[in-house]
Amino acid sequence: MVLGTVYTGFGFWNVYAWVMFFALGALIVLFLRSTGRGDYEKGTYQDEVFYGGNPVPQDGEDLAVPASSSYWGFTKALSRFYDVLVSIHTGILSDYMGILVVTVAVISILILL
Amino acid sequence: MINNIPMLTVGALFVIGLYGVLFKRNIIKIAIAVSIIESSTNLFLIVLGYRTGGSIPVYTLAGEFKKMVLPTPQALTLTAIVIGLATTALLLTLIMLLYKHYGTLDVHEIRRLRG
Amino acid sequence: MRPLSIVVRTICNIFAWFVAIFGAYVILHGHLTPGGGFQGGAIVATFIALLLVAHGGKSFLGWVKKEIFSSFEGAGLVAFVCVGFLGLSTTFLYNFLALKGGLFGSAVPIGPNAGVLNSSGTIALANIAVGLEVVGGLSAILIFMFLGMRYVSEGGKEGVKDDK
Amino acid sequence: MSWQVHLPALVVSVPLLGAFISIAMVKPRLRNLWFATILVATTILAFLMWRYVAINGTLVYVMGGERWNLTLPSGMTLPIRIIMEVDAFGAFMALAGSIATLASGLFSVRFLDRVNDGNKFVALFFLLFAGMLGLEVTGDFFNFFVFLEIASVASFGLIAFWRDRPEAIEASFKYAVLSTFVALIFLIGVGILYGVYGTLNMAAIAKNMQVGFLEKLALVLFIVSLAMKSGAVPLHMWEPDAYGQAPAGVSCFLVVVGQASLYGMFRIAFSVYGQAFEGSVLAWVIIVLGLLSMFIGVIMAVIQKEAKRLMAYHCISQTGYMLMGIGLGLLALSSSQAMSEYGFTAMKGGIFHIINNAMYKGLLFLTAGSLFYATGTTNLNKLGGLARKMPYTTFMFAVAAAAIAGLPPFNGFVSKLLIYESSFVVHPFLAVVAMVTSILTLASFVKVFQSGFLGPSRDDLNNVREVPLSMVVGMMVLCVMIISLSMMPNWVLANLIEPAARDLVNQASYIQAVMGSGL
Amino acid sequence: MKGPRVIFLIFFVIFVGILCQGLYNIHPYGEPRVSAMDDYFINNAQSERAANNVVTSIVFDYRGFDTLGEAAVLFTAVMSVAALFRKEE
Repeated sequence: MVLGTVYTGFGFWNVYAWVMFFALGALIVLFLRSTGRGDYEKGTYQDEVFYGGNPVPQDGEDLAVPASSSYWGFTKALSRFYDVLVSIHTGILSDYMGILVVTVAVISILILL
Repeated sequence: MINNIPMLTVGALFVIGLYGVLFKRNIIKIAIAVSIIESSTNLFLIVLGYRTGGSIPVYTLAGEFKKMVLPTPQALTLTAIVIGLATTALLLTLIMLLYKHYGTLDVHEIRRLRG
Repeated sequence: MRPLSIVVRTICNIFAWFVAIFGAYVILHGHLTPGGGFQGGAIVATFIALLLVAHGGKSFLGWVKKEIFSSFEGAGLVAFVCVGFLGLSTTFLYNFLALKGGLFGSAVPIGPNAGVLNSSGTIALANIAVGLEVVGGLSAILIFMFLGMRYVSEGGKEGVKDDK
Repeated sequence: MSWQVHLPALVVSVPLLGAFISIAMVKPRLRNLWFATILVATTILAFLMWRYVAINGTLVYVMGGERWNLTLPSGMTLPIRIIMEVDAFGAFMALAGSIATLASGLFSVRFLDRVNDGNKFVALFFLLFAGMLGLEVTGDFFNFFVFLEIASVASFGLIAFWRDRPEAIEASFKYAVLSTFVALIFLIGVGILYGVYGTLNMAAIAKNMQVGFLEKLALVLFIVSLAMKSGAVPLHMWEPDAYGQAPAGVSCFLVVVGQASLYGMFRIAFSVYGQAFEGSVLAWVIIVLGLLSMFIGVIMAVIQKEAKRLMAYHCISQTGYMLMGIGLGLLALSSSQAMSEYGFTAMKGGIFHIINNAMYKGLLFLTAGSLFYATGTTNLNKLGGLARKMPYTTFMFAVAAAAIAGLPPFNGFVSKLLIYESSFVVHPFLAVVAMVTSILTLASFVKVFQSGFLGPSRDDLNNVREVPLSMVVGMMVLCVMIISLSMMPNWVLANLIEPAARDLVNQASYIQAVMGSGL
Repeated sequence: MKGPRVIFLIFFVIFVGILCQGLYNIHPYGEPRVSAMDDYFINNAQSERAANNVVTSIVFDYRGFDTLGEAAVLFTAVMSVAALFRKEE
């Protein structure tokens, strides 16, 4: 299997091994699916959504988790870090120019000295 | 020191321009400050090519001359001037549209995109 | 932009043409005297700007369509690129006319001289092409900014329309 | 002498010609045909140039000279004309860039029907294309500046193309002021080098280079200006604004334009300064810029809720990988042992990442664009359940997201693996940051996929349909490229990446190509 | 917002100081270090290209490609202005 093998200098990696791995996974999935129950029918009570016993809302908007709520815990835990980071992106052009000038100055001090 | 006055002018223009870009709040003044930096850059290129006592590098009816100033920086400056003109025109256009949309020229209030 | 007073308009009608002619001179003598396509083009564009300021945009655009300036610009640039492509038997932008006799092909005396108009090959051609382009381009910028002034002043509210 | 020696000139002048003529196209059908023709022609020219360079070695081209390879006129030790110099790295960048441009152009064809003045869009698009290619083929400092300005000015116009949206104008204005200033300090750097060496050619300056105060000052100005143009972190603020507000096809294009600036930075660091620059400060500056870009870019991306803005932040973090990979190569430049140990691998990873990023980041922007085309918004809070309605877009998005997150069968994994393993040798911390970045990338794209495509369908999106065929074709180009890059990584590494890395490291051959063949 | 301004001012002074030091170091005004390329232009523009005006011969011949790019920049600006002030849709 020379084709698809990449030597990184420390080891190697083959893409077709992964492809075969995924193909194997797909086969297993198909096998599991084929062992499913035969009396399943679409359009009956069997494919109704179970919403904790409550009536299911008509519009999907009420069901979905909005994107701004994703990773809520993550952002909450890092909120101090995030506050600093977001406050740097002020949206004011003068601040961006100032950061540019600071960067030039810092890099020139590093390289010139 | 007195011989270096053109160089000092370059530095002074650059300082004025950069100060304007950093600390002025009116966006038209910022555009003007960018133009001033442009002028300082152009002057810098011209100053690089000067030879003491040189004449302009054109032979038509040149008369007596000993040496000519370096022509390449002049050509570069011509190019840089036109480029500066193009960017200035575009900046002013954008400022017109910003004024239409935001109703202000204060750079601290034009900050809808942040975070 | 409203037209200015009759004094300004009359004086402008007489003297603006000198500006245009001087600009054309600077373009055509670009390879002999200080100046060239850009500078001459900018001078001719001043002529357009004078007319635009003195007579106001409405009557000026009644005389000349703005598409003319765009086509000037495009024609100049295409001419410049074509000068480049014509030299392609040697290299791109090769000066294939200089010192060959014929159009712009004369030699010049070495050293200070009075200048030969029919010299310097594609330099003169490119000067003319760039001159055309700059005339068209700067005038087009002026006219578009003039038209844009109306667009800017009539709106004033934000987010007029969201064109997908 | 075959006609192919003229390719460096043609590859720039054909899109320029296309731009100049496109304003005369009155009929929309004719204009679309012209648009597609010039795009395809330029891509073919870029491909031919890459092939010529791969076969014949570095290609130099003297603009307007008596012969195409007469770099030094008789009796001169300095080149006097503008010289285009294309080595394998430049040709590779031009090829990658023009493939991404082709896709975004095909995607934009239908977009043109919705605007009033499509001709101007076409002209600006071609000018941006010419500017990008010019950056990658030129061997002259001032010419580099000119093309930088063409690319910048064209991108100001394209970013603000939806002029009725205040945010688009704002983004364009901020980018315009920053990038004009940065171009001016680049010009000051060029002036300094001209004042010292009396020439503007990169190879000639590299040959005579003796690093002193002035050269270091010029280097700082170059590095900072090009880092800003490519969006490295302390200077990245304009990038989410601009990429988020530009039309989608243009965002895809701006990615490769940013990479062209990155190319200029590496060209200056390796070929002009190279081994004349003692010490490893420069390399560490580039590596630290890369680290900051990677981490801060991705950490800001996680909390975004606008799809294109999120992708723009990812673009910053992917730039960090390239900066780090090639910075590691620069770190190893002076010792051949370090180079063979980790430097060359890191450079291969960095360069491979350039083409990967052009493909999958372009594809992501295009899918965001088709979401916008179909639904009128890219705000993730207002989307949901689109997988059934837009199956092609969903498939493309899944492929691109998997590739950018570095999931194993895809190409993103290969370049990241090369970078991980080589950076681990230098310091484990670098590799750890790279891996954390990769994980957070996956996390944020899972978020986009979940809230954009999965979930129950919404009532207000019931009328959404799949985007038109030409848009799907544009996305398909990049998708096929991603899959083929994934399926034959060793061919790509051997034929595209390794020659590019070798030519980038080999400063002597870069100088030799210009300064050696004089009479 | 007082803090950032002061920091910017300090680094602004540092940057400008370094830049002025560089400008001062290049060469004394009026005496360029190297002028081989420019002397070539001055000596050969008339005999090679029959151009009396050396600057124009550089702008349009020796560095003609820059000029093409520069004309393209002007064209780009015109196109951008035209696209921004296009007719209402």
